[in-house]
Amino acid sequence: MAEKTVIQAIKEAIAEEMAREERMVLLGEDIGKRGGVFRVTEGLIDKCGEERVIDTPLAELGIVGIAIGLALNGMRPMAEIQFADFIHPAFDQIVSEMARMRYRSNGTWTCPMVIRAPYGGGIGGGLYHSQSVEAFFAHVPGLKVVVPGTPYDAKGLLKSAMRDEDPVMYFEHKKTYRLVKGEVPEEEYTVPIGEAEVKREGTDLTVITYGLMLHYSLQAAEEVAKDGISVEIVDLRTVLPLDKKTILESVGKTSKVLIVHEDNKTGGLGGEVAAIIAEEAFDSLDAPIMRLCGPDVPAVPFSPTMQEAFMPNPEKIAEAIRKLAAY
Amino acid sequence: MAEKTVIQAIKEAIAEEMAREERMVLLGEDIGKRGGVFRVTEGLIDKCGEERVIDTPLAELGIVGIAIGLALNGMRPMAEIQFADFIHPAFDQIVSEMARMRYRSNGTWTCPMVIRAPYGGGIGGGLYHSQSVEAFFAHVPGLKVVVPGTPYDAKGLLKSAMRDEDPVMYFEHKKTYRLVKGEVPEEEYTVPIGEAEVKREGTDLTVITYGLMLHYSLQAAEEVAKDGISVEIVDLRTVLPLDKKTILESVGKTSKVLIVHEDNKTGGLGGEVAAIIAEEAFDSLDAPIMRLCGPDVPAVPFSPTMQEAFMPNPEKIAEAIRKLAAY
Amino acid sequence: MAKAATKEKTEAKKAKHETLGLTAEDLKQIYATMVLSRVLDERMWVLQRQGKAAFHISGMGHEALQVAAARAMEKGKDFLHPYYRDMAMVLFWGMTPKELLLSLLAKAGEPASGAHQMPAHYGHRKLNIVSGSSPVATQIPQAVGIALASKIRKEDAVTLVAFGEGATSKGDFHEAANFAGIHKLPVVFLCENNLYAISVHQSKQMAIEDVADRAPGYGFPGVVVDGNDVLACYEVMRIAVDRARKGEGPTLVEAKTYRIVPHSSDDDDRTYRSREEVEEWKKRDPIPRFRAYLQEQGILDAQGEREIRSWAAKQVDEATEFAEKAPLPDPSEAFKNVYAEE
Amino acid sequence: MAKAATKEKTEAKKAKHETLGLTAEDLKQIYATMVLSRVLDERMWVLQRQGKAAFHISGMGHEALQVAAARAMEKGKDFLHPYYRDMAMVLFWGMTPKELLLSLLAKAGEPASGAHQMPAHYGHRKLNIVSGSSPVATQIPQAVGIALASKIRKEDAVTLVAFGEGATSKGDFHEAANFAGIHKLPVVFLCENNLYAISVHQSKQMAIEDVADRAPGYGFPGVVVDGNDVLACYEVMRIAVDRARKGEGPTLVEAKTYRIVPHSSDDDDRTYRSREEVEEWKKRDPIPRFRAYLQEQGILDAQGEREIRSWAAKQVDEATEFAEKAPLPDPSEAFKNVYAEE
Ligand SMILES: Cc1ncc(C[n+]2csc(CCOP(=O)(O)OP(=O)(O)O)c2C)c(N)n1
Ligand SMILES: Cc1ncc(C[n+]2csc(CCOP(=O)(O)OP(=O)(O)O)c2C)c(N)n1
Ligand SMILES: [Mg+2]
Ligand SMILES: [Mg+2]
Repeated sequence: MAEKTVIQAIKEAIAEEMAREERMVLLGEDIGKRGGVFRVTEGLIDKCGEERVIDTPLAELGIVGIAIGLALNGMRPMAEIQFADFIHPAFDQIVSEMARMRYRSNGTWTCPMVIRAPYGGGIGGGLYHSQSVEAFFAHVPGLKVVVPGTPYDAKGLLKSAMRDEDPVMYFEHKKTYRLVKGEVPEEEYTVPIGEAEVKREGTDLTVITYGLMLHYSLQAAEEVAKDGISVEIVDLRTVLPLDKKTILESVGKTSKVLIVHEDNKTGGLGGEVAAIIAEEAFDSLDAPIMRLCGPDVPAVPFSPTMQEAFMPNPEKIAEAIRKLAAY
Repeated sequence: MAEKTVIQAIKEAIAEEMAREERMVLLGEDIGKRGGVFRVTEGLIDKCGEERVIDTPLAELGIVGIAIGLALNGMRPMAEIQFADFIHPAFDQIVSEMARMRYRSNGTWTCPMVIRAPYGGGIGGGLYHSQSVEAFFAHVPGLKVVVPGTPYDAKGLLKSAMRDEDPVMYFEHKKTYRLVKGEVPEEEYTVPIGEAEVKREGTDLTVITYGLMLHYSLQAAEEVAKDGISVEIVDLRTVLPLDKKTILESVGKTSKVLIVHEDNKTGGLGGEVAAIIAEEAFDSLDAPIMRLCGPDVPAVPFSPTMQEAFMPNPEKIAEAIRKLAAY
Repeated sequence: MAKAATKEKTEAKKAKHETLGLTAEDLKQIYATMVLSRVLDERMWVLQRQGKAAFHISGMGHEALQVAAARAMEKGKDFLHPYYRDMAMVLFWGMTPKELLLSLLAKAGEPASGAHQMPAHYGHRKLNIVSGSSPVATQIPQAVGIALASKIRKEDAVTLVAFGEGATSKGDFHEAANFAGIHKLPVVFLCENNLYAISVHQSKQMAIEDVADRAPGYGFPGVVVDGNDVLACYEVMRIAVDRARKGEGPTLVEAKTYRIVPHSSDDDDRTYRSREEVEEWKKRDPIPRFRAYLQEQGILDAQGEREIRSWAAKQVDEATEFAEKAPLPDPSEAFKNVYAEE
Repeated sequence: MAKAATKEKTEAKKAKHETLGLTAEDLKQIYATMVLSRVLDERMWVLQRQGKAAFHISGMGHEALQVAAARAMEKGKDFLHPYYRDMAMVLFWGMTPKELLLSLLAKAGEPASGAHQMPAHYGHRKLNIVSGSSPVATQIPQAVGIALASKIRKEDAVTLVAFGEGATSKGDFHEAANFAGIHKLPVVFLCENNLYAISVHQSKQMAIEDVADRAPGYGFPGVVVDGNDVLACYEVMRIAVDRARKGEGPTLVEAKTYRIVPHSSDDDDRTYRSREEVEEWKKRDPIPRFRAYLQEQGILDAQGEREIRSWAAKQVDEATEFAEKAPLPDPSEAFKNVYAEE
């Protein structure tokens, strides 16, 4: 096994699937010669041709609408949205069309396709290149929503997404791209959609998280371990559908929960996770369910001082853990 | 005081504000001669002229974008989206632009405006004329989101929305339009945004709800009262910002909570409400926080049998109340 | 020169339909479908007024262009992505009055959506009729994607997407047309311009006379045709479909027509258009107009007309009976088909 | 006839700028702003390469059309809704190098956004420069709304909205242009066509040569102009602004230009365009080109050029020093201005 970055893992997944599945078509802005603004599709246009790696006009609604059409007519499209912040023009095609195609046609027409988008802050992207958008889509039945945190999961989940019979939203945290390294097997594997994973075992409390915050939480857990606090960390990996079993098992074990995400607190994923626990594991709980999230301001500001103020980080997480442990 | 329907109350609010505030401009599809497909703006084009009651092309993105421009240049626009289901094409203008204008310009440019949209099912509208969309917007800092249930609140909140310095999303349940009647004072009044109201006092448990479900919950409460269960009902009225104080006070009093909404359960408002309670009123709780919501299917189906299966109703709510009371 | 003149003369002697390569049988089939659509549509209004159907949205007045368009395509190979007015179009492609009445009455087995959707949200997997939704114009980029798939696989299928002039105000139309132009995709955009988007007159929808004038901005031809003249529609559609099939790219066909009834069973069109205007357009009803042509050409006599009428009536009667008796879907259907069954 | 000929002759003797009503002083101001913008832009690249600025997006190559457009408008009365390349435009309207460098370095007091936004997201309340965002094309419908407000209040302000050719692929452009056409709004659409949307060449963005060809589809004129010819740009902008101010409706002005640097400091343009192409366009750089005209007209000599250069350098140096010393915003600023303070 080799150590790879998240972005390498994603590149490999796409390249391998493009080779394996000739129905696959990529669409997006600058994904051709430019290889994508993050170079995720570098070289693919030469390998697979202009017909399968399509540089689109600047038009996200169109990109998704056309990808839906490709899927309806037997292809396996993967649309890249250059930044998750720019997915909103396609919201209608995603919510009203892609997510409902199977349901609205009573199972006769389907949309097996993937929409990939880099998301997240902490990279100096400012208000419009930092957004977390997963909560919007985790409220849309018919979609699956994947937010991997490690290179292994990034590759395995992207492969699963591309092979899924239903539409999958795949969000990759820009800050993890080159920051996070990990083992990625040479041989073929997939990671199933809909399964969370305990990334660290612990007994005192559970942190439930995903994406970049997985890594910050792991760091915070190491930190508080010095004070004798044993933290279990559940990496959701898929935020729709949520893996209730893994969540509830961990809560059953530790009796205390901190939910950590970067997205704005109010209306974020943490609400749903907390609600599930408060409904289905109430008797196991020994403390309030706590949330540490991005604050309720419109987005991550550009200036480093304000970005710092926005972003959850290992120190803030460690502090929240200590508070919860002391409850 | 006279008995009025919800739709009458809304009509009055708009007509009165149009007379009071000459900067107000209405935009939307069919709102002119046709008076709106629900007749909410009936007669206004004759009274206020074509320049202030603008029949737009079929283009929701444009409607909201243009309304933002009006607001930026000193007007007080109110955009009507014909059905909440059709608000998604405007998602980007709402989330990226309208909601962030104040923040992104450091308070120098602002968007005092209202977007009204009829929402909700149970009216035979099928997949695309029944949707609840409030949860999407309740996750967007910079917006206020209002979902009135009674004629009194509908009028008072709409007036507040029109006078607010920030953008307000105003969702009116189609089924309440003519079904729900209530006292509406002749004299001028407003209902403040951000305040929930206890619509029924009780001691055994709290139902937190809004919109059409307020009425179904009130009916259910009457029903279970016969079995000696005393239900308190909190009508949120505003879903962003949430009125934590009223929520927590009621939970403090009853120690048991059922959250009821029509919107899909997963990722819906109930998650946020449950999370707030599980975080801030944990010690008062005597039972799991329960949710009764629309199921996790893409939308309300058209056929009456399936619509019935989708919609929460007084019977289903009464059953959930009994279950919670027995916990 | 002399030769050309002779040829022209011969052509001139030919009837319009002959120059288009249509036989008397073809015309009768076209006409019969227009009549069937109208009779079925009238029945649907009745069922709605009787309270048996919750909602009806009608194609009355649009039949000529719809059948002409469907006839210009190749069933079984090409794709249709229609909109809610396209009853005559989908009838011609093989959807049956039974299926459409099941849908009207929200009954089990309705092929478009299993009664999840409102009526007139057409769709039929086996017939290559793509599932439609209510949000206007969303089908247009999808149709472009369908055409792109055909092109990538080097198949010569053509995709026809239909929409009202109101739909052309939306970004979906623009982004789709632009992409189709760039890639010269085998798609035909059919705009059924009936002057109104519900109550909004064309003059408040666009500053131009002809939607077709937008096509040059996307690098492909736009054609205006009298949408109530079935043969004229067939002619331009044929050319558009041929162009598409040969890889020469899209065409925007704008068929000028009128809906002679309110927008839907929920509408009252008296608030926004004069009775005179409606009456004026009723005189241009495509069905009597085509009948007159058929009679003139000796293709249809009174007897033939009676036969078609009674055939249509019988089909619609039988279908009504069938659909009325059919069961509503089981409530549990509401919970299926959210995801692929594992 | 004779009279007309005489008039023509007199006009012919006039220099281009004179026929446009511009004085030598006007030209110098225009030129100075172009130079200032270029010098400031170069400084920004340096600061970015030094690691002092996180990001820079440049207007190099676009200066002529931008200053011409700004000059054609009325400061203090009209509205600008620019996009990220429009540094020369906002400079001409009164934003200062200090303000722009505060923004580049994400410092407190930056007037557009208080450093909430990336640099080049212009905005200035007092100057009627509307706050811009990153999502491409969203400003276009907003500008139309601003113009609508002016029209409703019967004010004769004009709104100028600028965007790249890439932005015209989006529905926002279409829906905005359509509405502006219907209501004949006082808005000028300025498309700065630099052939690329990041790496995507125009040929993959549209099937046509000229974006201006879309204007007829919205019922108003579209004009193509050499965007590197400042006087030509001023001329068409003047006409467009006059039309708008007189209530005759919008114009789409397409200025053909080129960015002679990568898309932004994050880009490497060698992956998608040849060095030859870039060099070719550098020869058409609008600044030397305008300088040649000024010299030819005897408006600018070597001394005058030196003065402008040193004035620009001084401004930029002082502003750099000022901005480098300025403090970063207090972290608590992140939590303000979400809603009106009660
Ligand atoms: C996005 C969206 N907005 C609004 C509506 C409501 N609506 C349904 S049909 C219609 C008018 C459509 O007009 P046009 O496209 O001209 O088609 P026509 O009905 O005239 O055939 C409107 C506004 C909708 N279905 N979708
Ligand atoms: C909606 C949206 N999609 C994608 C992007 C990323 N992006 C930023 S600029 C740009 C290209 C814009 O090209 P054009 O409009 O021609 O302007 P230019 O940069 O060439 O001046 C892209 C794709 C964005 N900012 N917004
Ligand atoms: Mg129409
Ligand atoms: Mg460009």
